[in-house]
Amino acid sequence: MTSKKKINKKDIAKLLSEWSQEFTVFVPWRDEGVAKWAKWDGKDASFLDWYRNTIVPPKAIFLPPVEGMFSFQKGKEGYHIELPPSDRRKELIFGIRPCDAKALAILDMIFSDTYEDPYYLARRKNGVLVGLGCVNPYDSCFCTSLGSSPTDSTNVDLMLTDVGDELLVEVITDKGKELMTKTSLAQAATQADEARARGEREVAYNKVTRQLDTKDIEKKLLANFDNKDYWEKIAAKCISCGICTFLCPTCYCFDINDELIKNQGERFKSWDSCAFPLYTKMPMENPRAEKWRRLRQKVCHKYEFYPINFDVIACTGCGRCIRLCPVNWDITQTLDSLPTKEKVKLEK
Amino acid sequence: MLNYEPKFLVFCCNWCSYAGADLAGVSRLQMPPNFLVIRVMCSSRVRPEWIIKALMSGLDGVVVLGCHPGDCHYQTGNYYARRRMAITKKFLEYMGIESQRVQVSWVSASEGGKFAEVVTKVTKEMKEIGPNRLFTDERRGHGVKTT
Amino acid sequence: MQKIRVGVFICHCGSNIASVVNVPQVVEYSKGLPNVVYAQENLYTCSADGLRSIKDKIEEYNLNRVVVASCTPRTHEPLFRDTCEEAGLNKYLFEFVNIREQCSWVHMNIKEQATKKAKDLVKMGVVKASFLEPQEEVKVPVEPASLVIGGGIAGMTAALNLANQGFDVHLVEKEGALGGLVRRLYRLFPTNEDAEELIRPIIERVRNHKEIEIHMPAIVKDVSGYIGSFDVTVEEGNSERRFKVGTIVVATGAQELKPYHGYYGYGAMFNVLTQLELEERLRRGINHVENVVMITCVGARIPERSYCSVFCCVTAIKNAILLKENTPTAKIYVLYRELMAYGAEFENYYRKAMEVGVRFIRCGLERPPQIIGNGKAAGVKVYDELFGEEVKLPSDMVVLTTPLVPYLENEQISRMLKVPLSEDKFFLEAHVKLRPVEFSTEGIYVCGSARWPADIAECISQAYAASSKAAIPMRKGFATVEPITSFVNESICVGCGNCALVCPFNAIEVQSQNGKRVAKVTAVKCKGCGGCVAACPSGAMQQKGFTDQQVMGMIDALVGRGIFNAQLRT
Amino acid sequence: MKDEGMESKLRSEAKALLEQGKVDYIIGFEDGSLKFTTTPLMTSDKDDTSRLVINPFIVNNLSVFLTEVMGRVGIVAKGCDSRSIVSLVQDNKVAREDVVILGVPCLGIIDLGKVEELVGKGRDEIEDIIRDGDRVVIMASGNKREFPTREVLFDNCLSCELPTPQEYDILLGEPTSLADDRERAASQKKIDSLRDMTPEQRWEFWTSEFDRCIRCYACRNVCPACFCQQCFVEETEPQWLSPLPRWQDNLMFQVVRIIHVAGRCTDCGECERACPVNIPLRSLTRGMYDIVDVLFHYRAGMDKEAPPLLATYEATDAEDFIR
Repeated sequence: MTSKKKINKKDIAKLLSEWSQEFTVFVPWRDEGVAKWAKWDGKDASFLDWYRNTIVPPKAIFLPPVEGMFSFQKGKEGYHIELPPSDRRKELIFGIRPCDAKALAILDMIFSDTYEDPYYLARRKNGVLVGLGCVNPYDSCFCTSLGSSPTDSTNVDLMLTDVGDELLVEVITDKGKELMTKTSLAQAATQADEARARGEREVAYNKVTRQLDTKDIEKKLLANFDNKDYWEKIAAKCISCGICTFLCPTCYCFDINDELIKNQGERFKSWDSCAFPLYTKMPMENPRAEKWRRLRQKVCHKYEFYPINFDVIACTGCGRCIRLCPVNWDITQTLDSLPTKEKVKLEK
Repeated sequence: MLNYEPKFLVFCCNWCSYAGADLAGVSRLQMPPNFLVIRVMCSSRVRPEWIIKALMSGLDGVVVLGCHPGDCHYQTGNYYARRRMAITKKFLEYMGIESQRVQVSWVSASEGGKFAEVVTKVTKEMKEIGPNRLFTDERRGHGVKTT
Repeated sequence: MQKIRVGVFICHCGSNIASVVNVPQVVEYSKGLPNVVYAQENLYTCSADGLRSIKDKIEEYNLNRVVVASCTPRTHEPLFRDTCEEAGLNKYLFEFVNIREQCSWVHMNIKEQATKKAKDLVKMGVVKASFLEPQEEVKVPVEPASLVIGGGIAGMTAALNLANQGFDVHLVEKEGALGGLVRRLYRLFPTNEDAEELIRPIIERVRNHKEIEIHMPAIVKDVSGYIGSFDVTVEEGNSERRFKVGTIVVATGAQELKPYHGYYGYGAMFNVLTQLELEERLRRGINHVENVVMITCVGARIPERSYCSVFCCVTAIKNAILLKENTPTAKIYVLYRELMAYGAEFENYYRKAMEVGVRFIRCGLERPPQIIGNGKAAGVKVYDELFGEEVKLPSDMVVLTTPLVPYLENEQISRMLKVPLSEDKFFLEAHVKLRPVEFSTEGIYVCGSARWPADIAECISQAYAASSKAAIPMRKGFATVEPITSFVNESICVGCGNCALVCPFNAIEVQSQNGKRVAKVTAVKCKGCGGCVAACPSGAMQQKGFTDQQVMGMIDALVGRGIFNAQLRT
Repeated sequence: MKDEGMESKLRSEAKALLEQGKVDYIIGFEDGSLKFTTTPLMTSDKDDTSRLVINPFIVNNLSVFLTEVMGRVGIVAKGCDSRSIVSLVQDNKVAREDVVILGVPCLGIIDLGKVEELVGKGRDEIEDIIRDGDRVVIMASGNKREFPTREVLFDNCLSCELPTPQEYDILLGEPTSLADDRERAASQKKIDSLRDMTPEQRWEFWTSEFDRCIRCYACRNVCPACFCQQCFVEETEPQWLSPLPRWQDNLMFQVVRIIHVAGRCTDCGECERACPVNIPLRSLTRGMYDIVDVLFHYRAGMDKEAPPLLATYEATDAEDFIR
């Protein structure tokens, strides 16, 4: 016997209904062919049949594309500020992939570093992640090169592994444990189930064929930071759109705007991207006016600044930037083609 | 929607249509108060962005008035305006914005009567179609569906 | 940045505005608008008192933007701008709000809504004013030479006036002789002096004037440029002449309407003629004529030509008297609809005609006079409105009094000079009362019957007026171009050149600058249509006084957004 | 799967151009890092020309890069791309003499989205896609299925008016023929269904589509007609639109963008293809394309001597919309 449980796939809708009592449940959803996260509609669990990963990553739930921060009103005595209601609903993300779960762990570092972001952290604190291991990773996936795997359970509260008609359930955190107390649908898993799960994990692991050598990557980047020729060459085909950053599960940059109507206003936070020239535009000049500088920023942020400052690469190998890029700019190719020390030419 | 009181802009070129609007006043032609004139030097100055911004901001429509073809104070301005307005108007219609919301007409300095007529008719039409769909209050604080 | 301080002046215009718009309410409302530090009402803002109040308040409240809500900028803007300037404020920091022509006069019976609208208009004006920037006028030198189009009495008078002041004048006459319509007249009302006596010395003076160059027969083929330096091409016979002038006077006159064949028997009956034809006959000497019927307003004041040609009635009176003098026994009838004999002089002239026995019969448009006869007008049947009965008058001669009508060429000249025509196709001045002999286009003036049917005295006085106006910039030696010109934000210009293509004045050129193509505007050539701004795909082109920011500010103000932005700006 | 003839001609021509110093750069396609993809190749190195490819997956409109590179450029262009180049010449963004157009007579580009839908498999799960004239064979999970080629081509390819470039310096193959009427009708399906809607329905449709927009601006950035250095949407004085991704602003961004590219848009379909959230942008751009065609009989990128659409006029232009 094992302490692990399993749930029949047919019971998933029921399970989600049970959890919906307490949580706002998010599941993968197709909106005009675009896979994204949406509030569960209360019945449909067919995503289990088609879901590989979403186009819009689950970070959108915790760091929404647009978010009201507070409203303000000008009165006789200056400004009156009103914060949004703080009692957030508890959110349950069902089926998050290991790469995206890891990405949230990386975002946690940023939003709880020197400045604690109340908006993001409140949602994270109340949120529960139910992971679902990949059985069919994309050819653009490369999580295994980044210390993870398609079935990595490190960053979720509860981990599910596909074992045919059933999903094997592993409790990872206390939150996950508590979650399991709210359902009676789980049965005890057998040794055979576990063996099958191990097998599936291995198969999935081997399906990730894209490889990236990340050893000393931050040092290589540091050495090439001023290698203008190199960056210009790899940036040549970049069109400076926001796809790879907006849809990256670890990119978190945001812009702040005030909207003013009559004497009232509201402050909004919205996604921003270092791919846009406007991102760094200042009154007199723009330190990243050229696109190679912006692309360098993106790559170095993930593979150089993060390892140096947080000891982790801010990329989880989800492959979205490769899959969705209109010009097939490929970060793994870029990093693979980094010149070694001897060849580095410095920017003048 | 006949008791709906629309508010719309009328862009008038300085030389013909604004003078025409003045003449309507001098002639004491009575018309509904729902329009507000913005004077520009020539109808060719009107950017489609103005129209879109006005509609987005909650105004019910935009009327662009210029000199009759061949009468432009700057010779050819209204010809360019005509092209620009044609594609703007037709495209907004294609998007599903009522054709009445964007209107173009030629009003000369001596056509005070025509100015009054255009403004009166447009007011009536905008009352008929009711408030502008492009502007809704959900705009404020409205996020994307993912969340 | 200096804090923006707007002063708002709301005009009653006597009762023109105040009887409809609740002016005190609008004043109170204005005080609450962003950046407004002062607001007041005036009985007449354009009066000496009103103007003084603007100047005083600029000083007292340290205003740096002024908004006047009153009539139309088309007439009063220069006045208020000058007032600001006199108070030391850059005159382009003034914004005009029209609450009379486009508000009180057109919403007379809906006072509450008119007041609300006036508030909206003032709000828009205040926001626009907040976004205004001080502007410097561009000074352009003015060539001390003038082009006078038309060698009739008005054109010659204007030419002489200018030439006598020492300016070079190019006088262009399309016919082979100077003198215009007057050349064809016999005697002139109300003095009965000989037209020849009047016109001959004038023609002589023009011909002998060393400052006047006559182009005849010739037409103006092309005019380009702007006040101070118009490039003129004149076609004289087979050759073309090109020269530069600083100002242009349009004195192209008008022509007598020739009735179409059969209209009141004209052309179909040999003894039906027009007044001008009669004058020519009188000049040649006329035999005994016993029965004459004159009909006024032939082809005038009818639905298709509704205007009154003003002096034709007096012409008829004059010719009736002349015929009576020629044949004292003659029976002369003038059939009129209304008689235009204004002023004491013409009134006496009319009385004199009655005294010498000219008979006046009032008829109407519903039952117009009918000419009887076949090939010859033997008589005229007319319904006498005063007696209420039809009378039949015998006629040896029927004279049709037709109006002056514009020349067809007016259309071409209007396009060439970019000046407007009225609905009747006469030239349309900037304002009937306030700028009567000037066009809106700087440096171009109009006089005589080109503008409206005018008698000789009027032609002469208008010619003096127009030529005096034209002399002002030429005497000063410079003119100013209103700074509503376009300008380029070179940092975002992509050099596509669409602006240059749409510019009707060749004011824009795309030049290479540090390896990048950018548009350059020659401000003096720019007339401020703003077409290039809308044609610019990248927003690099803007127009002073009509920037996108100013216009958007007005729209934002209307919906209540710009209010805040304008506040933040301070 | 490749067009061997065209490909080898391209490689030798491109190499020669670089060797003879006729161009400083070659812009073409090479194999992408994913199955059935290509990626732009920009190089001044003649050895790189051996990597150039021509196949039914050369999706990008490479003319978008012309405004970025300095010097003379040899560029691989399909019919639609060549029209974009002509349009850029009309707007003085590119000097014709600085460009050597390596024209590709095009048989249409395969829309992988349509292929995925037809076989119910992801792109990376498909083993092979073989085009043979008007049939296409798709191998997936060991199954071989055959479809008419028209079912897998991009909509805009089905209504292509110029498959073979009209403006070129070197033509890499035999000219290809125009789409037949049936194909053209298929390409208009989405647009026709929009036209059949009431204005309310159309508006509903677009508002819901643009609710998905994330404002990544890929549509704008892949578009050769969007050549502005600073887009109006980035202007702050005045701010035309809010940068926040909400449907009104998203939609109006696109509306203004399309008005800006009216008469420049060649219906290359890149905006729709680049969109990561599947907004049917081509239904909008093609709508404008047709409006311009009907009103002014003007088709973008057909005549390099012609002035841009909105920088010219005819006295006899349509007046029917004027009241």
